[in-house]
Amino acid sequence: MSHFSPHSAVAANADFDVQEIRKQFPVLHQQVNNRPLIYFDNAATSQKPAAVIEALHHYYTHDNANIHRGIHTLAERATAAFEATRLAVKELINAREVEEVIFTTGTTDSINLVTSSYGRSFIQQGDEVIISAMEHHSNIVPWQMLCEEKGAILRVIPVTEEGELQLEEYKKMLNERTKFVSIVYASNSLGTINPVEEMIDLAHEQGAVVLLDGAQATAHLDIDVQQLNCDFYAFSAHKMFGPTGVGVLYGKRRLLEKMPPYRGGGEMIKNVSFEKTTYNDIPYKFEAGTPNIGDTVAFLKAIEFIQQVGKKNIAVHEHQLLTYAHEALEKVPGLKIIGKAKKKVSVVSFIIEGVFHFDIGQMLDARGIAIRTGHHCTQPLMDIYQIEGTARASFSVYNTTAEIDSLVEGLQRIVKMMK
Amino acid sequence: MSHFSPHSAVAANADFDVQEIRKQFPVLHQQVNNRPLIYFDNAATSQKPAAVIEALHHYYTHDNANIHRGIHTLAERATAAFEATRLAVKELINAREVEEVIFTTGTTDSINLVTSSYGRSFIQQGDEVIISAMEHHSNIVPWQMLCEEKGAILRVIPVTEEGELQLEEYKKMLNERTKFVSIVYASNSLGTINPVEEMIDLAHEQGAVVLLDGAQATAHLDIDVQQLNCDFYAFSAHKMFGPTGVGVLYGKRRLLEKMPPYRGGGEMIKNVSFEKTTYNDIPYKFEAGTPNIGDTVAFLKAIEFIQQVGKKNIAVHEHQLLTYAHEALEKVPGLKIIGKAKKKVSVVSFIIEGVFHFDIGQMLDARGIAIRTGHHCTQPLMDIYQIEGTARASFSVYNTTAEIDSLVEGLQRIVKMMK
Amino acid sequence: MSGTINEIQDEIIEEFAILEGDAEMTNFYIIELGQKLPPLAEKHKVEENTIKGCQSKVWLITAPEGERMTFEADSNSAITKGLVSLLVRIFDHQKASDIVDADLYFIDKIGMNRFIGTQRSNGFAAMIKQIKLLALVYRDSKEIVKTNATDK
Amino acid sequence: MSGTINEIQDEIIEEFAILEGDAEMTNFYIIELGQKLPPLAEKHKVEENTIKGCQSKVWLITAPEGERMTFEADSNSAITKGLVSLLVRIFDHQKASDIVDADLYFIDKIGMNRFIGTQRSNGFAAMIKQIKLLALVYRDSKEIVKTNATDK
Ligand SMILES: Cc1ncc(COP(=O)(O)O)c(C=O)c1O
Ligand SMILES: Cc1ncc(COP(=O)(O)O)c(C=O)c1O
Repeated sequence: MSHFSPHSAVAANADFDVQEIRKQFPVLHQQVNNRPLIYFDNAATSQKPAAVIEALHHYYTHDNANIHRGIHTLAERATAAFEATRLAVKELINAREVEEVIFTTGTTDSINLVTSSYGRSFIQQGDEVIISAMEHHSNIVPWQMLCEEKGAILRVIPVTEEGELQLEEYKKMLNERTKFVSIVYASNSLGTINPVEEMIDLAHEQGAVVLLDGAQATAHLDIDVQQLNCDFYAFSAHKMFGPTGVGVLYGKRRLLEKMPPYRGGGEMIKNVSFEKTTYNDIPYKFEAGTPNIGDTVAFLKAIEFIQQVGKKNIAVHEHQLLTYAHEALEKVPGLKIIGKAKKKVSVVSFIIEGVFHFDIGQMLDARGIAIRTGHHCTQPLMDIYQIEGTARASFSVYNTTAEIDSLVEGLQRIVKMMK
Repeated sequence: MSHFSPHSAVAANADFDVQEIRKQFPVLHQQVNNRPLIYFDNAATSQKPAAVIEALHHYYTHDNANIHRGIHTLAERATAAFEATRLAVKELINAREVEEVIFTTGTTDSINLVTSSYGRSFIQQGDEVIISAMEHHSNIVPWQMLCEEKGAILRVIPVTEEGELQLEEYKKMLNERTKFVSIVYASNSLGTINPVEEMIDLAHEQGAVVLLDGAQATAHLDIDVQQLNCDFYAFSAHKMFGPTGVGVLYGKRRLLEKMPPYRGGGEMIKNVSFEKTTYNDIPYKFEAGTPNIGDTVAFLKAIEFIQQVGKKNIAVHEHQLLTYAHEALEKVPGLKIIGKAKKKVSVVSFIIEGVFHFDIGQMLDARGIAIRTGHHCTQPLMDIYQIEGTARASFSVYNTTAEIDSLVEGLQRIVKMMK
Repeated sequence: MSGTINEIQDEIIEEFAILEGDAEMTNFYIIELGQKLPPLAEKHKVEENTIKGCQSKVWLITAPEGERMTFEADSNSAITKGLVSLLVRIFDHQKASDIVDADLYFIDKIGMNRFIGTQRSNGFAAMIKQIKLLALVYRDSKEIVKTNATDK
Repeated sequence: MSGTINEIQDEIIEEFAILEGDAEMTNFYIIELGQKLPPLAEKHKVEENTIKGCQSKVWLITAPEGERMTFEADSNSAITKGLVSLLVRIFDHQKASDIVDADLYFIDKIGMNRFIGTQRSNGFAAMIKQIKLLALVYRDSKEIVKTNATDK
């Protein structure tokens, strides 16, 4: 279970020191508009610990080489480092086999791999695909493109006013034509943690294949793909303390093996001739061309960072921030929190009556506070709430309640100013 | 013209100091197997100047944020830095407009973008696509996949014994069914610089669209896409002193605008709703999801490095290395150079009678010399020469003739040992 | 009307100088300026009066006044309203030809882009473009009238 | 036959120790070992005698010798030939059951992977696997024979 009771929270938090954590993040120690930076845009991208930055530096000053086919020492080192990250990912998400871990360029790329390769091969006219109304565009548009091409039908699980999926509707939607269910594990706009285990079981009963969009989940929750029993799991390194340009698609071997390749090129082949080209084994079949070696190597340090701090400590600290923020924000006159699911990751979206969301962002930036404003790539969700966008503060392990106080103070000034 | 006569060579080389250049590449200053590293695997990936490595470091310690939709200061800085690289690329290759520069993850990805988006939309059953026998797998397999899907015909320009394209055969192949010509500008296995201007004109006469695979050309030749008049131009940052994980697809606006998107997700949309999704303008239409921000920002320093050294100085120095290597290597008993085109980039492939290519690589590595051995992702070309692979030394601006002497010495020892 | 385009620009530059580049004060000041701008009647807040290319909604209407033009504007964003209020202040009651030729140096002088960011700067540029376009059309239509008058 | 599997391994470890971890000398020594291995007759260099998973071509043939087995091998790569010659040296004329149970500690002891790299190490592992597989099949077939013998 990914949810922590207040009791275990206290226990796990004893050895956790947020100030020590902050020291590991060089970017935090700067002034923005003459005030200390407060970075609350973690759902967009997290900051990187020094170990990750140093790993990049070390890679390019010591080991840089193209991988897999090289015989020389640098190529050996680079290959070993690259594959070490694959192993670490396998362990982080508890995949059964290391070959089930495919490196992509991000969650978006991972989902497109599935729609292009699995989708175009196994989803036919009249088949149904289920997503939800709280999906990120990256888990909407690829399915729209696929369904349009194939004449398949895209069905959308509605959300409640609190920002939870309407499970009864989902159950009604599922039928023997349901071939795929693609669902966000934790919503980037609302923070909602969806009851994915139950949803996966229900989908499997109908023989449907399930992908989880883990972009917002992987840095915050304990992920066990075997326990979840999802068929695919997609996420981005840059949202979990790693560099930009690296993502992962986990897939069950059985599915990956029967899927055609995604992109063609170097690495993904066994033999090329103009008469007959044969493809490589997984995971390489899906990794055409020179991969993002440097960043993948450095990503290992992000995973190690998470493991060192401990998933539990992270979850507890972020849960405290979330609870604190919810309470504090509700005191701001005219402020309304969008997304009040019972289980949430540390994301708070809100609107303030009569204040344009973009203005909130700009005025907070003037106080050194970085939040995100807009539709957060979830326009259909905004349409449901009949709003154009929200202001969103999303917290990470290095944020503090004092920073939340500053946020609230800033918002209070804005509200006063706007009257 | 990309070829330099010996005369201009001397003139341009006056202010060029290879030792000064070497100082900028930290990776070179290390021992491998107790000897100074000699890095001759530049065609696989180049090393990175300190400025690029520092730029990565600076980005992640000061500016890291997700781009384009952010309002806060870090997002502003990251966006500006990211787009500054786009502008620099535009200038480097002399594109007409900055919107014609699309960021991808590498040459392989760029070519797949074209086959997936342009190819799947505009190439039909019975249409013909021309590539050459010296293409990299990345410019073969995507076309094979496309032609198989569409029932189109893939035609292959043969090469001569010297490693040049048989232009007469190319001319005979061109006809009104030719819809696409996709050709490597400079071969990674042979070094051959192909007469692409003439080939492009011939293709255009038949109304065909032309892509140039510039993976091996962009760091070494003066690139002017308007003068070349190619329709697409693909290359990778990592082969031109930039980080791994970044590539470019240049395309003419007219073509890019009529192409459907490649991947679906964030960034590439204008509006998303379950009823109707509209796509963004170029280049964003083709850049779904969070891009590789950090590496793209650092890539700017690689372009600046090239500009500071000067394309002409680079070409002259590398040409000297190439000439020197050709002469020196031919003295090694039993050594045969594969690829003796009149115009070459600084790549020398060779085989030694009775010595397995892989053994050459391993024994040179024991002397700290990094070369690549194998088929270099050009298996069909190896088949033509009826070899399994070659040993390949590829030179960059930081290599020296003294290093080539060491290579030759190493090879001579191997030959002696093997007798 | 309180002066030429450049006189008003200079006024604005002076006013902003007092804020000493403080981001928050500058934002608040821009909002205050917007609050002083009379709101647009609801009937004018329609698609055809919208300026494309802004994050927020901006409506702008214009009316002729001999050689001169009047402007009214509004926005659903307080900051954008402040920004467009600066343009109304500068261009309202000016000659169409002066508007067309105007060089808006105040933007760089007060370092506007630094306070409002790229997206808003693009929006601001779109507003200026729209005003200049309206002025160009108006000026040219006037010139045609003039030319016609001479013809007779 | 010059000893048990472990005695030969210990010999090899001693020989390599003299090379003091010098990469070049080690490579040359491996090649020399290969040069001493008698070449395989051309007729044996066929697909079915090939070991899968190596960069270069490696052919291996085996023959029974009572409870023991003999091995011959060759390669188109001088280094690979040297590597496989080590295995021939260790396993030739050994009992099938000893081959199956053998723990090849010499590989780690001499730091083989460091000299030959991952790709070759994988190839080397493939050779060992193939030899052990052959030995397993042979041992089990012997056991069946034995069992059958007892049955009678
Ligand atoms: C000629 C050529 N084309 C394409 C590629 C593929 O480039 P990348 O692996 O960066 O996608 C290469 C790289 O080896 C190349 O040399
Ligand atoms: C829930 C969710 N899915 C998918 C994505 C897309 O991730 P990326 O942009 O790294 O491809 C995001 C990132 O914003 C997200 O929050």
